[in-house]
Amino acid sequence: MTATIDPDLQLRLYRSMRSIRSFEEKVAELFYAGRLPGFVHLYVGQEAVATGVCANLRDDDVITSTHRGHGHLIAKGARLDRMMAELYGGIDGYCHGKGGSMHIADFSVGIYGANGIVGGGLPIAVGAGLAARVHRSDRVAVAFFGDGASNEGTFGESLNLASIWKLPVIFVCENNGFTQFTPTEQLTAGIIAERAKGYDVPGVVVEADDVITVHEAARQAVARARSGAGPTLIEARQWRFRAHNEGEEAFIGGEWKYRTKEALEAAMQRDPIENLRLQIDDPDGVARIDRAVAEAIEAAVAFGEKSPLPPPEAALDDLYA
Amino acid sequence: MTATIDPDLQLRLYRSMRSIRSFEEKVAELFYAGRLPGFVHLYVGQEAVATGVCANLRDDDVITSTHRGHGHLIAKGARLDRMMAELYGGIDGYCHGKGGSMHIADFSVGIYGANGIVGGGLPIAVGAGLAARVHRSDRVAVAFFGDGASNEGTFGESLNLASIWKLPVIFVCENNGFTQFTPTEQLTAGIIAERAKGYDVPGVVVEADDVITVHEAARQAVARARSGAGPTLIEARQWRFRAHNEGEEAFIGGEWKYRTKEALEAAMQRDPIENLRLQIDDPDGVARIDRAVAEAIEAAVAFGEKSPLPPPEAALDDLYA
Amino acid sequence: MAVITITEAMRDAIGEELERDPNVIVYGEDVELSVYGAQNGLVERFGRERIWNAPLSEATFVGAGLGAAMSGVRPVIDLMIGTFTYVAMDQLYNQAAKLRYMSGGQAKMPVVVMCVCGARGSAAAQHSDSPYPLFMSASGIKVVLPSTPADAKGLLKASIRDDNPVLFFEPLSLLGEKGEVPDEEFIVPLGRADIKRRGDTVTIVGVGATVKMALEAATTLAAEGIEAEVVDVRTLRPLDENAILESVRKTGRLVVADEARQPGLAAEVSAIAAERAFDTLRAPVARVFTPNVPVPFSPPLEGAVLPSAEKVAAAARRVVNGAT
Amino acid sequence: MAVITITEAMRDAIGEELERDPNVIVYGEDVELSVYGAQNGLVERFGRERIWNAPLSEATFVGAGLGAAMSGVRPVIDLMIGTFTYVAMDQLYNQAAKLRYMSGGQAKMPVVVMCVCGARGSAAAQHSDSPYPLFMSASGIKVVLPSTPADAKGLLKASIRDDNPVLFFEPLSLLGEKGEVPDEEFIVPLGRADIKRRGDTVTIVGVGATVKMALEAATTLAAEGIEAEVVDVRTLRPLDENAILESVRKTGRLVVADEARQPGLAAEVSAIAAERAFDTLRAPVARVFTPNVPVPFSPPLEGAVLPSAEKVAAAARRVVNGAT
Ligand SMILES: Cc1ncc(C[n+]2csc(CCOP(=O)(O)OP(=O)(O)O)c2C)c(N)n1
Ligand SMILES: Cc1ncc(C[n+]2csc(CCOP(=O)(O)OP(=O)(O)O)c2C)c(N)n1
Ligand SMILES: [Mg+2]
Ligand SMILES: [Mg+2]
Repeated sequence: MTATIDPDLQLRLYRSMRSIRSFEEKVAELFYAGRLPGFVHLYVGQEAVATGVCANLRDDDVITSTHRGHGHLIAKGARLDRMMAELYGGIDGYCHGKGGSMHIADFSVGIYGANGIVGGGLPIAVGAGLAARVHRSDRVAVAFFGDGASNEGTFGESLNLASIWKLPVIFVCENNGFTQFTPTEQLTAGIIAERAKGYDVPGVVVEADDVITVHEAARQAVARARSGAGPTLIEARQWRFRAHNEGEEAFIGGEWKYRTKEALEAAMQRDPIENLRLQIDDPDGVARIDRAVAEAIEAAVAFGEKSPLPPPEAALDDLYA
Repeated sequence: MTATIDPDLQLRLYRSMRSIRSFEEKVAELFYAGRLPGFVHLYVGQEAVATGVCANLRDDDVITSTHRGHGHLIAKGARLDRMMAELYGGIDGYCHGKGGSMHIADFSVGIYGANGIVGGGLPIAVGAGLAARVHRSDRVAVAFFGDGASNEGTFGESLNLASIWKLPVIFVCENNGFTQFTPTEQLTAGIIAERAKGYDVPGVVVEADDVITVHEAARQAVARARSGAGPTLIEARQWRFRAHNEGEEAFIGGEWKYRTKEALEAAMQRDPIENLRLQIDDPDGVARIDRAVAEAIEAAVAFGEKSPLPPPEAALDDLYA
Repeated sequence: MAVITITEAMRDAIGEELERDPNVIVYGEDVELSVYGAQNGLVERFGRERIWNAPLSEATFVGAGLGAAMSGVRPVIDLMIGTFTYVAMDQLYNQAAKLRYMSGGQAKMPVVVMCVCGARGSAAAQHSDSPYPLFMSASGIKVVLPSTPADAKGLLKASIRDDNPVLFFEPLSLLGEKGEVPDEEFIVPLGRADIKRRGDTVTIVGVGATVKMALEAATTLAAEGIEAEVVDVRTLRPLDENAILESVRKTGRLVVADEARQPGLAAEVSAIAAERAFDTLRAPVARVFTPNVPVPFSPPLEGAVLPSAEKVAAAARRVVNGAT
Repeated sequence: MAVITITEAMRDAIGEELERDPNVIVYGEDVELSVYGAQNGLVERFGRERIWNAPLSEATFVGAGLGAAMSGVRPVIDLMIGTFTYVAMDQLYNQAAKLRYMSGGQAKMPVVVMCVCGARGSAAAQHSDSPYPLFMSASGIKVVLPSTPADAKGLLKASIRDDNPVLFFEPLSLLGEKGEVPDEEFIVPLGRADIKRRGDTVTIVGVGATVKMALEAATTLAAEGIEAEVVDVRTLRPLDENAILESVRKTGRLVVADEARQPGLAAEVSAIAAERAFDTLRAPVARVFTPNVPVPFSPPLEGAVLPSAEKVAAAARRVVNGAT
């Protein structure tokens, strides 16, 4: 399959995944150094999903994200420096410090926000799809959500609404093997992708250690949506490599309480970034990207570090338009 | 098929359906005579569903019902007189006048109530199923709900929860062709019964003009549930013969706004009571039931008519146990 | 001026805004036939690309309203009955009310969610609440409840043009009330109370159904020499605290009449007065509200729990004449 | 007496009740590992037939709690975080609170729904609310929020034994606070406030986190000659109005401190005082509460909106010394 892949696309996908991974490794470091307030949920391991999907999107397409949102934002084109400043709670952050990791948004590139409520983003994406229909535009909307979210009521409701109204929505369920601290199969009956059929929506499973596979599935779903044929559900399977939230050990005493080290190590063999790097026939290109990303992360941290915290009176701003 | 049907069962089913139909025809009459406060949603035409299902249940099995609940209650064994008194708002009603048509309950025979919120009863039935598991009892719980409810979030959530916890719950979706004033197919994507598969739950469609068919499908589902094998979804198809709610014309100006007279007349050919009557080889038995039911309805009305309305101060009772 | 009902006034408001702005759309359960009438005839005029019947999935279609609004559409969502807000609660209280603030002011959400509220005609517990108190503490949302046809029209037009989520409650018991509505186009700005009657003995603050009760009570009281000033808050959030305080400071006496269970508008207005008009208060503040039970079905029980003009008048006498 | 945290006290309460009554079961998202700790170690002791990890479907698993409770089980449901009540709102506000009443007293629903509430550590808007005001107007439900380990234990045991739905809030910012807890078995009855400090200059009413602030403020104020009486309401519904009124009538001055947005406990207590203790009130009532914005993320913003001991002390000085 590699033979037919466009090298530019490969590099583009590599850059996106590399940015996400490096950004988050830095976030973890800063979190444990006590530099970041609040909660961070990292996306490490799942980069191929956001990347493969968002590579098919335009700036005027919309995504809704989750508590585990950094990857979706970066893949959709958010700036690392303003993201980082937000994580610091600084006024130069995307939300001027009002949102934090679970609520970062960049409306200028169609990112309607991370969302702290599991299942909360699906209806919002459906609404963006509705707007596209009302405006007779070929914009599409993507809802990213987890396996856990597929058990929330908004999941079935959203599939149904998007299906009967034939809305250009792509539902991307990231089955990362866990719903917080419980293995997915203990909580989630059947096969998530198959739930789509009952709503007359195509459902596909993709193994998300391979970004090209994800990209292709998303390409078809996006094309279908743009053509007016309605929604698609993609179940992308790939374990998360890190904790549910950084610092989860303070809550539950450590990750080996809910998965074994061996199983995790086996899963980490399926690293989408390594997989892609091995397929790319351009070591210089890769090295250039690695350097550029490293520099961008440095710059983002510097930007975040020097962004002032907001003054207390700012707490009352930004409520109403 | 008729040849193998137990004549006693036939008469039992006939009596139940006849009671529901006659009770509700009387309710309609009283409603239009201005004797009944509030809203009534009648079940006329759908009698085979409640009847076929509840004939498989014991008094200690539980059901949850809907805004269109009279049929479920009667089939499960509620008393006509106390039901009627409740519709009048009298103190001898099941709820002492606090509930009315949309909230009648009889806990002594496992009826956890009609419910005014579409989709509201499914979780409650799941909980009754959970209790059966906790108590290691072979009791089962049935959730009755409409096609409209199958688009509410609690539908998917309840199927999932009952499936992973293998709870003895039978989900009975009554697809009566309409969600209030809109044809079902305009609002409901795909086939409702097929939605079960995505939750690893068996889903079956039955044509509910034939009570024997419903009875058999329910028998299997109940047996499965009692044996510990988990839930089943039954989609029972049968148009409702009357208005969404009696008096709907005051709201929307009449039923021909959303369905044609011809289509309704065709649907009414599929009358489950007539169907069964024609199969029963015992005209005396049928006549006896008809008379007994007519007398019971008379008595119920008399009971309701003479039940006093509650005193104002009763409004503050029954809040806490 | 035309004399029309509140329902007709709302229908006119929606129709005018649909005409005026192609981004306005209307959806909800059975809006084509329109259960309570405010969307009556719209599908015939504007077609199914503007008027959509929605499936029963309140959480999702309210949430979709936010997404559509953030994308430049101005959805007017009919939620039919106020108690259905509970099913959509997260999308209202935790999303609509917060997305703009959390995004640092990026989100713009011109969405109206409308529904009837209050009890009438034995609809019983699950259909009879007045849920607006719950939304008074929901931050970035506006909450409206008119009491006259003119206000209904002007406030609904203002709500549709507002760039924030607006929860627009329709007072069920007043839907058929008729009143004069200006012929020319007009707007009633959100956030401003209206003095529906002038008086200087006692202030009666009401909203929706209780405004009418307050006015009836005022007529009775006037015959007894008590001149009540009736303040219709109209918008519960933002609340026009100054108008309320000004009246209370003038009369020195306060009754708050509210069909909702408490804490709600009555508690809030009472607290504001106890904090900021204390020195001018000459008598205890009285509240008239529905006691904390579900609204019962049977007519005598329903009547027992709901506020009425008599109960409002009695409360006013109490604060004017002292406890009896 | 053992000195333990609120979390440990709750864990002991649940453990004891699991021991005592085979009908008690515990479920919720990740209760096996227990995110906030109150269910820690229970699965090891009681096994998976008593302790169940639930899928993310709050509306349904709360509703299932009602169905199980009506069938003789006594579920203790962990909803984890208070804001998740919104997702389950219909089952709480419209079902749990009403089913008994609507059925004319037939339903018996011994179910506890527990969750943390309040803001701490920049969890940001969607995880930081104190949603109890919303449930004060929910009829047939009880609402509890302890402020000490002993109360947490005694109130939680009483909640589990209560035959009504109880919404048990855990004060997030106090979970790690230690305090003495009696060694012998005990219950703290629902519906009774507790005077946490005696004083006669001013009454400070608080709940959960603000009780600690009020006590700290009282210490500061004592040095200034102001003796504050601190009333911990403990149960928001039913509310112990008499205990509050008795204190206010004694001191003649009232501050209500509440981490929630308003209207809520602060508005309700203020309104009760303005209605029933008016003649003894010697100064305006002061409320300390979170202003009506979502709780912001960045630490200085979060600090700006939340109540604090300093804000409570300042309010007390204001009502004692007059406006400044
Ligand atoms: C409605 C709701 N319930 C519970 C939570 C707490 N919570 C946050 S993330 C999470 C697990 C979500 O699992 P999944 O959807 O699989 O996403 P993942 O964390 O695996 O990316 C839970 C339970 C929440 N934020 N919102
Ligand atoms: C959550 C909720 N939304 C809307 C309604 C108003 N309503 C009552 S019955 C009904 C239609 C229900 O359709 P279906 O589930 O098919 O049941 P049917 O009336 O056909 O028996 C609607 C919209 C309600 N009671 N609850
Ligand atoms: Mg997951
Ligand atoms: Mg139907």
